[in-house]
Amino acid sequence: MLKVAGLKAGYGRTQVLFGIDLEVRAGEIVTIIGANGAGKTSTLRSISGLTQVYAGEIEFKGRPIRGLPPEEITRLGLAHCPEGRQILQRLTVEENLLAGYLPGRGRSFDEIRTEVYDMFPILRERRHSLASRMSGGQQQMLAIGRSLMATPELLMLDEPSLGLAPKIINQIFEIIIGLSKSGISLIVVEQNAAVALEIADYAYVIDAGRCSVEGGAHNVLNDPDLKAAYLGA
Amino acid sequence: MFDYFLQQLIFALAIGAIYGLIALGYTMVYGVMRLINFAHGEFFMLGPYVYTFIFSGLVGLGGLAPVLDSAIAIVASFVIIGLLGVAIERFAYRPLRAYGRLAPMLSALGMSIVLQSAVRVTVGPQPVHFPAIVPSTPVAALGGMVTTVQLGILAAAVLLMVGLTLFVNGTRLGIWIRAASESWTTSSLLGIRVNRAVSLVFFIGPGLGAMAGIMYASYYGIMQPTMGSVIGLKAFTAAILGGIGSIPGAMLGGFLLGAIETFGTAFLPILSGGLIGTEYRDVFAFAVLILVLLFKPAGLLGETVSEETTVAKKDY
Amino acid sequence: MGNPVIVRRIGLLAALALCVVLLALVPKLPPYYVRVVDSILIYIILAVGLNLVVGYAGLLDLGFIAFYAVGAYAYAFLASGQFDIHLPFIVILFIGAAVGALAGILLGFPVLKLRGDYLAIVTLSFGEIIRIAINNADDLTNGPQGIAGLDRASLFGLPLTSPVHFYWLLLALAIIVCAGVYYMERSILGKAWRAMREDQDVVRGLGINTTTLKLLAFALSAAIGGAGGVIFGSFQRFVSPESFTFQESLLVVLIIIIGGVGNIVGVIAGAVVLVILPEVLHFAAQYRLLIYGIVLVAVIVLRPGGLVSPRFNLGFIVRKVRSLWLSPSKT
Amino acid sequence: MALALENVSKHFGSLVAIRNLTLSFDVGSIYSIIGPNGAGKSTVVNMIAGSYSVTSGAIRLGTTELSRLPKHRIAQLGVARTYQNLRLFDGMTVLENLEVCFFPQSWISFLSGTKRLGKAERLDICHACLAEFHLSDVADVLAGDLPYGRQKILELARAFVTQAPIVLLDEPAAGLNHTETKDMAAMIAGLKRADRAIILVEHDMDMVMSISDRIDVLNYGELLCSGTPDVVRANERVQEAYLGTTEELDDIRKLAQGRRAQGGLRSNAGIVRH
Amino acid sequence: MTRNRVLLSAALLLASSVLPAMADDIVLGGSAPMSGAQAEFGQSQIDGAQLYFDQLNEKGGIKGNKVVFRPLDDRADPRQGTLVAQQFCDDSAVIGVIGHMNSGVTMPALDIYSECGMPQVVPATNPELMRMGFKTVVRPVANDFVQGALPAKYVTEKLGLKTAVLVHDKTVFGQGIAGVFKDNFEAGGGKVSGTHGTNPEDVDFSALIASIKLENPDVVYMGAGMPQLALFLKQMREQGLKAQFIGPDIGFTVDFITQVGAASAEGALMTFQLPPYDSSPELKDFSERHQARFGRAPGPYASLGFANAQVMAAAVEKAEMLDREGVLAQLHGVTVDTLLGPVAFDENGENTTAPMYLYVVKDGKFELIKQ
Repeated sequence: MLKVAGLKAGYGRTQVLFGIDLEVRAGEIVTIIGANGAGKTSTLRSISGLTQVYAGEIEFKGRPIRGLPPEEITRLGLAHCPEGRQILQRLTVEENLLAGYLPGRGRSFDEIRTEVYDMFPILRERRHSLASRMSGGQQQMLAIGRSLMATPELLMLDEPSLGLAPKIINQIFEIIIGLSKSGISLIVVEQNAAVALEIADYAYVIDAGRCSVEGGAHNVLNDPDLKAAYLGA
Repeated sequence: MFDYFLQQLIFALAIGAIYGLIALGYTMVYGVMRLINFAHGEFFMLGPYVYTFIFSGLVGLGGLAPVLDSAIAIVASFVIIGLLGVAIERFAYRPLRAYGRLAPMLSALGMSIVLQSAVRVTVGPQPVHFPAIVPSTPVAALGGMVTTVQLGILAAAVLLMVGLTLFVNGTRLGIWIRAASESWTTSSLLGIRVNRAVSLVFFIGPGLGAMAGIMYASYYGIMQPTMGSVIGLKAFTAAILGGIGSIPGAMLGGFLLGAIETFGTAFLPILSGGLIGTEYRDVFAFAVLILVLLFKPAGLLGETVSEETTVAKKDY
Repeated sequence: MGNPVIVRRIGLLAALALCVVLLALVPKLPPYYVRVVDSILIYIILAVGLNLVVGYAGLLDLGFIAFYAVGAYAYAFLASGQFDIHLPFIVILFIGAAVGALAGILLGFPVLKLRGDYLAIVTLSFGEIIRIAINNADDLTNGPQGIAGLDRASLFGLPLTSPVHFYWLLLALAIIVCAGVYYMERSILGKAWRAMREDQDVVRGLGINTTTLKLLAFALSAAIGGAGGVIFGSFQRFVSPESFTFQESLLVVLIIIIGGVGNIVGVIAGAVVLVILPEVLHFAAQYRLLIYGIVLVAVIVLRPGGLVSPRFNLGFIVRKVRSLWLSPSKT
Repeated sequence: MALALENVSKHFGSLVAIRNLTLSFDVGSIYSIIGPNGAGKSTVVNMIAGSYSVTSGAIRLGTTELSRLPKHRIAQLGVARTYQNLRLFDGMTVLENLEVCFFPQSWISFLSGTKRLGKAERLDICHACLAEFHLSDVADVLAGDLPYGRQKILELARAFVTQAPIVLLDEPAAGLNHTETKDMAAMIAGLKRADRAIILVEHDMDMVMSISDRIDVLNYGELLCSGTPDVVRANERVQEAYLGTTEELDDIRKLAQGRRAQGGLRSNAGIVRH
Repeated sequence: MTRNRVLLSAALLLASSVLPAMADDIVLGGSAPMSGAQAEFGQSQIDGAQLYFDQLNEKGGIKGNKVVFRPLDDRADPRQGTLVAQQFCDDSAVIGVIGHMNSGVTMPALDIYSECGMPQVVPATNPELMRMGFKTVVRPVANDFVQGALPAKYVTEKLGLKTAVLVHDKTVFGQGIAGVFKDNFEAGGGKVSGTHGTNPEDVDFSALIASIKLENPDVVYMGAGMPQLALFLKQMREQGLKAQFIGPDIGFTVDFITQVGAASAEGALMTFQLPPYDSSPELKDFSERHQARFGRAPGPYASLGFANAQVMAAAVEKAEMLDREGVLAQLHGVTVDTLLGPVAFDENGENTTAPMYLYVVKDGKFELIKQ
């Protein structure tokens, strides 16, 4: 589904990624873990066209997408739910969903909206309130729901559990599993590595802009060295 | 005295409606680009000229019913000036996006000079009579006199404002514009073609400006190449007063500025016992603006962004 | 080519000598050209002053010409038959600067809390308020009629009458202002301003009162504007509100942006271009303003960062001179 | 000199970020504040530094109440800080980034020159500081041009150059690799002085555990536990708050397994180290 | 930097090569705002002068020499005005200047012209200008004193109107002329019940008119430019304010009546320096030539520009030497029949017989009021 090879990227003169290789196969949940600032977010931003890519290949569904503007990448079915949720605060819940809806991908707005509301009943309840009035957890749900409006085939979630209470975090992870079951491939970037590894199939560990370790998620979770290094235990 | 007040209120509403329409263009462009579009007043000025050109062209070709000719000319002016706005954004502003905010502002200033001079050298500097689209008949209302033109302006402006509000709040394109105003990055991640949203804004803003220009010319009976400078600045003030970036703010600011000016003229000399004459009207308007900003630093309906949350480090 | 250092030294010396010779030759030009150069110098002084606020402190001031007006009217009040006060030029120069600074602080207070564009419109309003007030205060300022027949200025007994006299005066003042600002830019104050422009929040976190910093920028820049106004008044020997329109404020802002914000060399280049351009375009008659506008847009689209690269600043020139001349071993 | 938070609360609208927090920090030690994301660690730092106002309660430095003072006054009284995301003056040189810290603190001292360091003196201090932080070689380089790791160190240097008695470090190890983190930890440990309190907000447990004299664990804006690294490490509630409870994890695990059962995925691939 | 040098040298080159003239051509300068808000008035004046010089050249110029008219734009900016003045002074080929239109621009320029002995015909009408003691300058057109006095006398004496409200645009011209009207109106026994200032570029006077309506004056005198005069009168009539409207010369154009509308304009009084365009063959001819040359009816100041050019040409014609001194020697003593009628100057350089005519709008046309 997605192949990234030798990705180097950065902001102006400051390079932050020094060669990332990763792959996502159809139906998988891939997690990217690593220290804060190691380059996890930059990896996602490079894939979705937000960060300047210096070198490397990015292929989505067999098609090179490096250099495409973010909106065109999204329109190909690769959605990115950014860090910090980035809800459009001045819009209502439903307007946020409308902003995320892309016509021409075969499904009507009403159809997907109903699905999203079924998945997150709280959003239906508060559909007309301003997004800025929603709590952190609700905003995260809205962010995920909004990404779904683009009918993505691959969804990249950046820190979906950031700043959320454990109970909500668990809900979010359950939703992620649900999304996967419905056929969407996922990349999940998480600081909460322990849980991320529990639900993921495959994991990449990023360290200082490089891919240092990869492997089946369970194996990573159970590796004593990695446990010590990344799981804080 | 109450009749006097009502009479003045009517004047305030008519001029305020025009200010508000122009202010909308400033505020929309500012919303998506954070740009003070100094050229906006010129779209206002171009409106009646383009209208006259098309209208007389239609009449020259034999024409249809005068009402139809007018309607066609109005719509065509909107479209032509909207497209001009899009083209100007494309060539004079877009290349400067990466260069902070002063460079595009300067470019806008230059465009303003270009547009105004271009009209001046093609049709001459003199004011030209602009025949009223609606014949002006006085109507007694509210104890004062309203002309049909004033009523027409008010109706048309309110119609356009309501239309714009519905468009921006209720349609997908409108939502895209609002999304782009809030965050280009997030919008692009949602698959919104931000450049098209920007173009759309540069179509609607100048188009509305042109509509305001036609109303204005029709109201006062003249058009002239310099007519956009002063009123452009005033409308910009109105947009700031309402909170730049906010669409309802621009409308409110427009009506408010109209009211401040009108009532300033009407009541300053009376209330100050002749001490402060009408020539201080603009001082009064600016003083009100400064006062408002002292208490509401982001205008009446603008969002107060606390400095801690402002991510943009370099303002200028 | 022998010793490259020596070659470069000679080149540098020649360049500097050329500058000095060019400056010394200006009085030999026909008076019209001297007047144009005088205009350029006035705008350099104004733009360097405004640059303190726009370029260093990062605040867009669209009402700068108000301080210029304050200075010019200070000269008109204190050196004419208007109130029959006739103070010496040099005294008024300082008074003009002081009154300008005061006006700057007055404007500074209400606007400090405002963000960019709101600040811009408030400064614009301030400029307009000052102009309209001057235009309306007939008893004080003769309103739109202006004040004519201002005293001929003299400096230390030397009369200042011809454009050439003013050339020397303006040149001296321009050099003083540029040198002063250059020194300030390199002082800790200049560094604090730059830091504030980059991140005002962090600057506050370092224990620096940004309110003070901003007020200081406003006051200094307004003082320069006021001094410029005094000279303008004594040069024209006539002041009227139409010299202090919003367009003039914009022109000074344009000079800064066209040249390169925050860069004295850029400001000089901007003043040269924007003062000379309309003069050159006289031949175009009614097309003059049109061509002016087109050139303006073209310049900014082609060189959005300003005509002069930020690297090529006064500091760069000074370093170059130092490294080549004072310590040749280091090249 | 001691910094004390007394019954401090902070509300953002309806959200309670900090609830009745009481903490005190004495000079001479290194403190760490840890806790899950959103627990209020950064809020505490921002309140001490004056970036956020305090909803109720008081923050005192010695006998002075900080919580009502403007930010620059707090800094002048001796609270220096770094930021979670790098906030250097990118367009200024490394040396200038430090020099700015010595800007005269008031009009009076600016004009009279009292309490004002001479330029030479100022530069001496800055150069000494650069040497201490191994930055002398890049003194004239623009801060924005430094590699990430050195920018982090420069920000650290900027917090220490004025010898402030209270230094707040907001995630100094964020984004650093293991070696850099270790160096950073050693550097911070070496900055411990009898007249200085260092307060650290950090996610990196190795660093926190190795250099802290006391660790305060926040959860939901309240103090969950406070004590030496050993005490904190042993505390079950801390483990829970950080790793989540086992039952909840079990639920997710079950769901995940149900999904994986479909097969065809790389779940069982071995570990590859690059 | 190279770019700047190129620009600079190009600038100097171009500036020195503006419109090259032949050796024995007579070069006359002219200056008025040709861009910016006042371009319309400035351009009309320049057009008028150009028209006369063209006419002159068709007939073989002056003493067989072609007249080259060189208009420069002063943007109504005093600083620009001094630059223009200096430019004319520096060019020894220029032996006379018609300029400037604005009193504020003329004021600082007078100094420069007098210093280089430049014969100057000034179109600006502020009375102050000719009292500053400059000997190089004459003014053929009536100053604001004459223009303000005439209608004041007429309405008090002939119409017996008692109360007036003054409106002016706070410019030198508008405020000055309104002041003159006031003095004369009051001297004639009238009472001025209010004076209102506006901004030069205002177009909406409705609020002001409503407040004037409360005072209900017999006369409204407006000292302002165009299109403000027309806009004011139109809005005045729309609000049903019936007072006698009076305006200055600048409104004496066909545009005024079209913009106000014939019905609303009916009865408005306007002063002008010229008899009606159809009153003499010269004027008729002027009007037609203007239409033919520029494709439009004479602008507000075109005829004045024409007359100023006539005066300047007459002085050149009489000059013994075709240089500044020669022209200057003749300037004050020149008597000439212009569009304005006969012109001769007093010791200050003011036209001794500067005529002024009062017109009333009748049936959509200006009609002369014979006194």
